[in-house]
Amino acid sequence: MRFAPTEEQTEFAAATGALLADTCPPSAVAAAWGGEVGRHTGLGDGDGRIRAAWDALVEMGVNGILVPEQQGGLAMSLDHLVGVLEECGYSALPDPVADSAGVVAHSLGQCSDTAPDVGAVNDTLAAVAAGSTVVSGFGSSPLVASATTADTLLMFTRDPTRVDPDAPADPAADRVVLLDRSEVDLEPVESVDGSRALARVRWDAASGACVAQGSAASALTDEAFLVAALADSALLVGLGRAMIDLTVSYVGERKQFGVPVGSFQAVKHHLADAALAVQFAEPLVRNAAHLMSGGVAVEAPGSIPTDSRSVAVSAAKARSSDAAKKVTETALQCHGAIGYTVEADLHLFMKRAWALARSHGDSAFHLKRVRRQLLAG
Amino acid sequence: MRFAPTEEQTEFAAATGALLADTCPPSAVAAAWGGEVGRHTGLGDGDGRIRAAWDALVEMGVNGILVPEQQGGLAMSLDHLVGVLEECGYSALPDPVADSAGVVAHSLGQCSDTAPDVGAVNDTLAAVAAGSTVVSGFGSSPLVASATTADTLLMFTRDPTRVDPDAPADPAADRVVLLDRSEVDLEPVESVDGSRALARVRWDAASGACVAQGSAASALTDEAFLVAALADSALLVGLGRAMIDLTVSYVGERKQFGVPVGSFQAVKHHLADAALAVQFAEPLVRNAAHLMSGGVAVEAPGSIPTDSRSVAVSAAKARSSDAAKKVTETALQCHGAIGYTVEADLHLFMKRAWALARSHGDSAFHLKRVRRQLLAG
Amino acid sequence: MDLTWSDSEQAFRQECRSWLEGNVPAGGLDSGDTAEGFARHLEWEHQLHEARWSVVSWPEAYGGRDASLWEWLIFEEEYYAAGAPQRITQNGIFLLAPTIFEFGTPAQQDHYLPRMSAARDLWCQGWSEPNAGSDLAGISSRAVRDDEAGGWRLSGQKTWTTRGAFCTHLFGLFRSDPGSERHRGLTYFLVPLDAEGMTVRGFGRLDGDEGFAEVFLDDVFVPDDDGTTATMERGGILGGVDEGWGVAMATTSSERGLTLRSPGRFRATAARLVDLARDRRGESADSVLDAVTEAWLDAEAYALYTLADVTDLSEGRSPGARSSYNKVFWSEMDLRLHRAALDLLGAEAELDGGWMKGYEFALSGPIYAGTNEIQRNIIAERVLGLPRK
Amino acid sequence: MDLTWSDSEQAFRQECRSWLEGNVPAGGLDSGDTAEGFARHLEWEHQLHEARWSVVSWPEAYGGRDASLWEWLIFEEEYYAAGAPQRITQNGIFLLAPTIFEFGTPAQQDHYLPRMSAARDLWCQGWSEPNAGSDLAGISSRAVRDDEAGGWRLSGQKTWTTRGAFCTHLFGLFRSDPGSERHRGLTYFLVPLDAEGMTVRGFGRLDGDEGFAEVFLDDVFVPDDDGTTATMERGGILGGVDEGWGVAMATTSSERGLTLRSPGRFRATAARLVDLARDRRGESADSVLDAVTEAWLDAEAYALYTLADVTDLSEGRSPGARSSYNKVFWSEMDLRLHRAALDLLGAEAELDGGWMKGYEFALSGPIYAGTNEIQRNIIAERVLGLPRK
Repeated sequence: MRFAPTEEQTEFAAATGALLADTCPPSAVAAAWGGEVGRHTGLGDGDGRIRAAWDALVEMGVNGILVPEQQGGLAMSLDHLVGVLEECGYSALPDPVADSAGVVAHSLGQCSDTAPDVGAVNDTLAAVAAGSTVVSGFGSSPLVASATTADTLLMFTRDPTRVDPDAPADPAADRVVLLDRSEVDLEPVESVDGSRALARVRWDAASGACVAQGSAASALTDEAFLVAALADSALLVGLGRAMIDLTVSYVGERKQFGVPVGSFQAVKHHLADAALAVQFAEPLVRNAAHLMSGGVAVEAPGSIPTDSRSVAVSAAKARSSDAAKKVTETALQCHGAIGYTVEADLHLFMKRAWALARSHGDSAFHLKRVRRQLLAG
Repeated sequence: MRFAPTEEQTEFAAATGALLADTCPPSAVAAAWGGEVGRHTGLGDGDGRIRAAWDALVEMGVNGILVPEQQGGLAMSLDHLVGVLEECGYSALPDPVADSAGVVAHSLGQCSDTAPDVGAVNDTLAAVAAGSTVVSGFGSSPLVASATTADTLLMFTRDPTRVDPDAPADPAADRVVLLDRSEVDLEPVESVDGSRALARVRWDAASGACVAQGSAASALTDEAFLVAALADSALLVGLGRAMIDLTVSYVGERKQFGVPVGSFQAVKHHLADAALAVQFAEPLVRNAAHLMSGGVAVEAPGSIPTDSRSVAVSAAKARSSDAAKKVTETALQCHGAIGYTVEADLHLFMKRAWALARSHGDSAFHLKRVRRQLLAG
Repeated sequence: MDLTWSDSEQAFRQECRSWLEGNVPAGGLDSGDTAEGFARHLEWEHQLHEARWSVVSWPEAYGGRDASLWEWLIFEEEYYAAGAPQRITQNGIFLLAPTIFEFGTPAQQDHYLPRMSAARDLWCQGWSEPNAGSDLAGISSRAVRDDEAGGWRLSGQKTWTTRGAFCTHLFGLFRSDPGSERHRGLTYFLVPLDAEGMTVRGFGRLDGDEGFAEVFLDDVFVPDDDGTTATMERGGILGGVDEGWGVAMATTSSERGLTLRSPGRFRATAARLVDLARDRRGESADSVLDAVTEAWLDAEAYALYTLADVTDLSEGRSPGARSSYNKVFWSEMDLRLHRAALDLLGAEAELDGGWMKGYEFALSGPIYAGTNEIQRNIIAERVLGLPRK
Repeated sequence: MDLTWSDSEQAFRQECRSWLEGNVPAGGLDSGDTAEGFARHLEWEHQLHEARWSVVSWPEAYGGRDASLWEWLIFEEEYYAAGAPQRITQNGIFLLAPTIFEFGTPAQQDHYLPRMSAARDLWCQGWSEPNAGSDLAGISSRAVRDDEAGGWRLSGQKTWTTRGAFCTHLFGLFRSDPGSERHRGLTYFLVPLDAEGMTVRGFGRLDGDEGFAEVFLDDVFVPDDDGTTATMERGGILGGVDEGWGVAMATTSSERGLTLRSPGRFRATAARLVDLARDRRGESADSVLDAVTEAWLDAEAYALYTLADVTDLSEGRSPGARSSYNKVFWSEMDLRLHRAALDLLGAEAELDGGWMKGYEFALSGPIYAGTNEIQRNIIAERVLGLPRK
């Protein structure tokens, strides 16, 4: 029994964190919105990318963590990736690492032998490891972040958040394809987070290179959705930690009534509660990553029989989303008026958290998934 | 437009409060549990009655507030009664005023002309005003407080909390009867609140004096249930206020770390939140009472069309139950260890609140009723 | 209890509703916190004024209708239900005007109030400073007496001045007694933003609008009041010199100020929320629909609570302690309403639409006008009677 | 990550499970906080001891099995899952024993520990006093030096002493330096409850059980330690004179003390809650079923969090700051678990059954062992680094 990352995983994540501290300071995140750095007077016209950070991560091998060795990757596991994603969240990196190195690499890796178009799958895997940007979307016209700068899109016909679990869709109708950016119709839309570079993607399910169809596509969709929700969860934990640290630092300095704001018990308890929420969300994320990496769930007496991977991911996404949302409000309240401006860095983190907390199923959606399994028997 | 009790109502309630301060101090409530006053080492063997308080209330006319003048009552409204019931809650009076003077008087008053057994109805109304104890129960074997000392029971065959609103029961099957205590089967059961003198009542729907049957019984059951939930709500508001006052008084005196416990910001904010919950529950109770007294709902633009009486009562019960439950935990936490004993008076109020918060539908039940109406259209 | 409206109140409501139906701009206006949006809002304010709806509760002489508190509530209900634009004149009307009514000289009242109701003068507040936010008494901007010139010279920095970039005038507290501390020695000044020595720098609010401004004052001259219009146009003092704190506090707790926030806005939001929930019922989790119901109940409870407050006020009783609860409740209710809406929207919530903007705006509620932490202290200490120390 | 159990751990679990299956009293025992219940619990403790399950993580010499922390976790899981009785020896084993292991002399360890594991000595804690609850340093019970008799004389009053009415011994802090204040000048004493001058008065806990006691000490003599059994039977001192605060604190934060509360109890409660929810699904509102799910998630999260803690401890890393979070979380989780159950029960919740008793018990969690308000201060100040003043 060992519930902790390996030393190698810890070191890799720490190295990523150090790299991002250099290449992705808040000013760079602000720049990714477009406009004058640190002054946002409207929504961004930036492309949501910090090239220096992306290039450094590619060089470090982050993008190939899940890519098989044959395609130039590190052939590591999601266990490994979540630690890195927490660091990406901590620095509010806007680049689509979770998508490219996570959802896409994992999904394509699952069908590098079985896909109708094996060539496209393996070429794309190799491209991901080498730094190509591939993003993913679920449904016929999903919102996709960073789509406008992506080289390729991995598209799933079915959006699992839109399906009534009492009347599941027909698996035979599912299809997963790879499309060049030029093959889809992109409509940029404004997100509250200007660095998301969000677009609505309209696409033709009959086009592109086929990755899977029918029941294989159905299974792959479910799997990819779990990875997407898990990756969001890891980012949210990192964002939560960052906002707590930013706030602790601010309230330790800011004085009112002759004392630091952080010395008031109300502020202390707000922050303690925020920290509690993040603390107890993180083990759920780590556990979900372990199970999604093929690990076996902890055996304990009286465990409720559930599809442990699905429940573990939903637990992680529900709690990390709730924790991050709670932290945004706590952080803002403890900052006071300065937090309510774009002069403080806090907004860059809050807005990302608001978006990710509701992407790939919000806490209510995932809670319902857990409840359905838990109380079914 | 006037959202306030009349001067007469305010004075009547204040007089009731003064009377109860004399006749129903915490020591008397403790005595109603049975055993040595102020020392409860197990569940009570008392009968849940404070005779001096009851007699004084009867003399004041409280029990006849809703009884028509012909039967010796004051022919006043539920508007009038809720202020009195808040006072009963405030002093944790265990006697069944809400039942006798509320549910029973209101229900019988509704069918004093139409009941199959008009004689029994009018005799019972007169008896209620004169101080007879009549309690009510919903369903075939309900839990009824103070049943063991009641003269008469008003029993409804249908328990509205047990009916699936998607498949309502057959109204023709409903029946409402009056039974002497000797006509029912009483099984005393232990409540967390020893002064509840709780019993499970088993009874034969074919026996007793018929108050209503068929669709009239169905309508009467719905009406009586609303009054019961409303009466509980008023008691809960009073209990909430009492627990806040008890706690404010205690934390103002109790010192730790050289200062009163009540000077800590965390304690202040706990109590402010508790007070907020009660403050904003009370207007819902007053509004529901007004509507149940035949008053017209406030007209406002964009109001959602709902059965305003039913929604108003459910809103009152949901919020007063939640508020009272919240106050119990806040009061206990602010008291600290002494609150966790039966040496402090607090437990008398907490336990009553726990029982009433879940009688005649808890907050989840009533929230669902509101939601059903609100989101139906 | 009598929850019906009188015939004259019904007639007032009808008049109000008809006018709004005929005049509220279809599709609403863009935010009043951008330069373009502000200009359109200003037109709207002029339109309101011309029809005498800008300040219904004020005397007719100042552009009002002498409306009762009940009528004011009705106006607010109808205004928000009609989806009419946010009021860019709000800070003047709610925060400054009650003070002018109470402390202004007749000449000041005659000068400032009609210009305010007509939206000719647009007032922003100058309470906060970089080091005086929650701790308002920490003000360090100063007013130095200039006997020679016959007036005061103001210097310092005000910040988080809502719509400061677009307004024409500022009201706020300045330290007029240089040796004073905390609440003492402050004076309540009125001053035009185009005065010499005044610099306004707009900056971005959370939602990206240029709603806030920093105002830098460098030796801005405010002449002594001689009762002439020419002098009042250059600013003035409300109440006595060094008595600013009392002047400001007397009306921040005014019933028409921030504590009695009309329920109309929240009920209108709740009604829109319920509409959204009905649309999205099939695809929403139970917990979200429950949250919608709870938020709607909040709005109902708040509306009823307000009726009780207004009953007290109308009958000459002070709601006193009750009103301390208002600000905490409405500001947190506003968050609950918007959170529920965002949860209904799910993945679409991040789109920069009305609900997200509304949520961002709602987030300021628990902070401004005395943080909710301070409000809870007040409830605990002044209402419940817990010991200060 | 490796969330599998080793073969030897599996074997340990199997042995444990088999024994419990064969021995746990069917239908459970009545509360250990009544005189009758306590007697039956005592029998159970003796039974546990004989089978060497009473203190699995202790050395074999003292009645344990030298079990690892992982095995201890397994034991706790199996124990609670089997519905085995509450441990009336808990205060001794969790609060006192770690201190004896760390500060006791070899003679004290040899004397007290075997008697504790065998449930021959039953220890209650004497920390709280009427005016020293949350503020433990406010202790005023005193220990006066009696050089002539060669020992100390204890006087004062301890209260909220769990099961004090039934235990045999008390451990606690006494002010040995009469001029001292706050944390200084306190000494950690062990003393039998049948000593002369000792009066125990039981009083009712919230749930009506006589679980609490007040202990009055009037010149109770504790002889100086001469290493003999006869002396130790009359009590003693742990650690140095006047050093009691450090001694007590060193082990209140012990990993086997209150901060690392084993997840087994909560997971067992969660499993029972889920069973109840399945039974009552049809008649329960969605919001209650959501609350059940959230509470179950809490128990999962807490179990995983604990695995991370134990991994750190097993690998020689201190979980340090992490452990500060535990007590707040488990105590409030326990409330959420029980609230959800009561809401499932609806009108039947008031019946004085297991869930209501459990709820009442859970209510003490956020109060004892340092209120959750104090715990949150600790998290904020010591973990997050917020300023004390």
